[in-house]
Amino acid sequence: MNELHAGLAVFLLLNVLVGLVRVARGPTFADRMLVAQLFGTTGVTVLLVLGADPGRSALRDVALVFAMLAAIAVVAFVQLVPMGGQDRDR
Amino acid sequence: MTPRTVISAALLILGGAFFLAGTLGLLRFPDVYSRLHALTKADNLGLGFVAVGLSIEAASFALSVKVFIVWASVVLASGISSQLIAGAAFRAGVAPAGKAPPGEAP
Amino acid sequence: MIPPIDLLLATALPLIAWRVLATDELPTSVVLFIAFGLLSALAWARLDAPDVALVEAAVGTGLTGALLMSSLRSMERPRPPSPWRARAIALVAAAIAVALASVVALLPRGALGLGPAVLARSEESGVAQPVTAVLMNFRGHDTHLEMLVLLAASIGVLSIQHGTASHGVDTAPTSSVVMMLVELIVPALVVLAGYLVWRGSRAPGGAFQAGAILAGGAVLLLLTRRMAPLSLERQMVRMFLFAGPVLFFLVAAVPLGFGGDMLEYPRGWGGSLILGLESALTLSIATILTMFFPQGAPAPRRRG
Amino acid sequence: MPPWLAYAASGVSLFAVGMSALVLHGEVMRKILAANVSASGVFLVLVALARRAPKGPPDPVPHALVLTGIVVSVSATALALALVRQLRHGAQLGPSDERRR
Repeated sequence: MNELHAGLAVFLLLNVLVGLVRVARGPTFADRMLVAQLFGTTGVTVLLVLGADPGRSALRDVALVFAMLAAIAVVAFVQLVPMGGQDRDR
Repeated sequence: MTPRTVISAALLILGGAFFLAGTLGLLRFPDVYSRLHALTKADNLGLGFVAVGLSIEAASFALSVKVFIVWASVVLASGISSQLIAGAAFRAGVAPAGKAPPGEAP
Repeated sequence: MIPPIDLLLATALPLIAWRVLATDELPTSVVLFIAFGLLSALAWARLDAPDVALVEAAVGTGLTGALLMSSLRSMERPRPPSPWRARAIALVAAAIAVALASVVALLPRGALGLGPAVLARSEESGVAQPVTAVLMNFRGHDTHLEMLVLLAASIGVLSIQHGTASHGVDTAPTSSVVMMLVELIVPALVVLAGYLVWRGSRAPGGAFQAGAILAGGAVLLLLTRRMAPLSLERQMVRMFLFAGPVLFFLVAAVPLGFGGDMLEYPRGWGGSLILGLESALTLSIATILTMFFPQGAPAPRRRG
Repeated sequence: MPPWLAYAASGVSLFAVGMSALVLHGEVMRKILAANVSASGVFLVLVALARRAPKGPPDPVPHALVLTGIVVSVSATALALALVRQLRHGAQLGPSDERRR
């Protein structure tokens, strides 16, 4: 694995982990879904970077699956989770 | 170091910088709407730069097409889902920073 | 020397899992659990298990998240455990973890496992991809029984939901933005699933991955009421549901009549038989996984 | 310490975290999440053990086991969630539930 790729992957992963602070802080459920969104995009990028390694090209297909399915959780959230106020008063 | 590796390395680093900007926005901005704005824009650009960087590095047409499809689906999905999240937050009465909640008198 | 990315992933996974389970609010747990799925997919990627990463990506990001959110309304009030009990349990768990970890650490290093055996006979299996060869040929009977487990679970979910059909999903009215997304993404998912089945004989991919992806598309259609709820009364649903298990059974049983062994593929036919079987299994797995999702109010019964 | 051992240790910790939460918490939803976390731990140990050879391809048999295991564990989760919904439907929980409507 080339050093720039390794460094970039670690850096992106750290971004994701720091983003988890927002899940803890909220304050609304929408904020938390936003972090799931961040995870999706960053995860796809990490997979593309890892997939640039010789012999690991299958990871690009994993990235493709992630990219296409990332929206399902958000659509499920919008369609199913009642946000009505319960987060506001916290 | 060929010019190609220099360009691709520069693009990868630039992409990383955009992700950093997005994460900072997620942590520091005052309300869900501005956080949404910062995060989706910066991250989609970050992914774009990384994708172009990797394609230049590999210099393979088939690979570039696949990477492009990945990028296009992310941009599409995250653009639409950020709109959905913002809409859901607004309807639920989450107030933009410094403003009264939607639907209430200021 | 462990590469930093492996160290980071291996440390982050248990920490996130702990936050998933210790957070007070369940919606937060669910979001963290989706994030946990993503990090495990990265772990599979680092451990050179792209087949597993594909399934995790399809199941973890799409189905599990949607399933959990569909049940969020069923939340109970949190009942915080008493602190002394928590401490006692944590102590026991730590002891078990140490014992298990020492067993794992004592296992022979550098063991090759069954890898060489699978590679040596991959010629005979009819497919070049070792994981597909194991699933569809060498351990085909396991896969067959797993299909039956899935089938049993989906029938279980259906019969439980039968009484509460009206309390399935009540979705919000669908906005035009969601419709646009669904119209663009569902056809792409179908193509992606086909690509993964076709590729499964030479590269990571196959029925489980493709089935999970198709089910993700179907869940999108259910959420936006673009598809009538799946019910056993529809012939198409029954056909899709049983196509895989029945074909698997035939492929397993027919060689017995010709003096062969169960699940013995005729020489030279392995590749094509596996591709056909995988296609049928994909449809069955997709249907089963879609049935796990609460189907909403039953559609008015149509006859003929 | 080789990388696979780090992941195996991580898997063991996941298993322990999941198991203790399963025993500790009373809420059914949380128990379901805990069982899923434990299962992930088991999967991680299996896939890590498949990677023990220092070079060359990993052992495909545990991969096949885990791959189907993930799908089977989703089906168990789905069955459990269906039971939770049915439980709630039967019990028609109290005021906390009314508030969400």
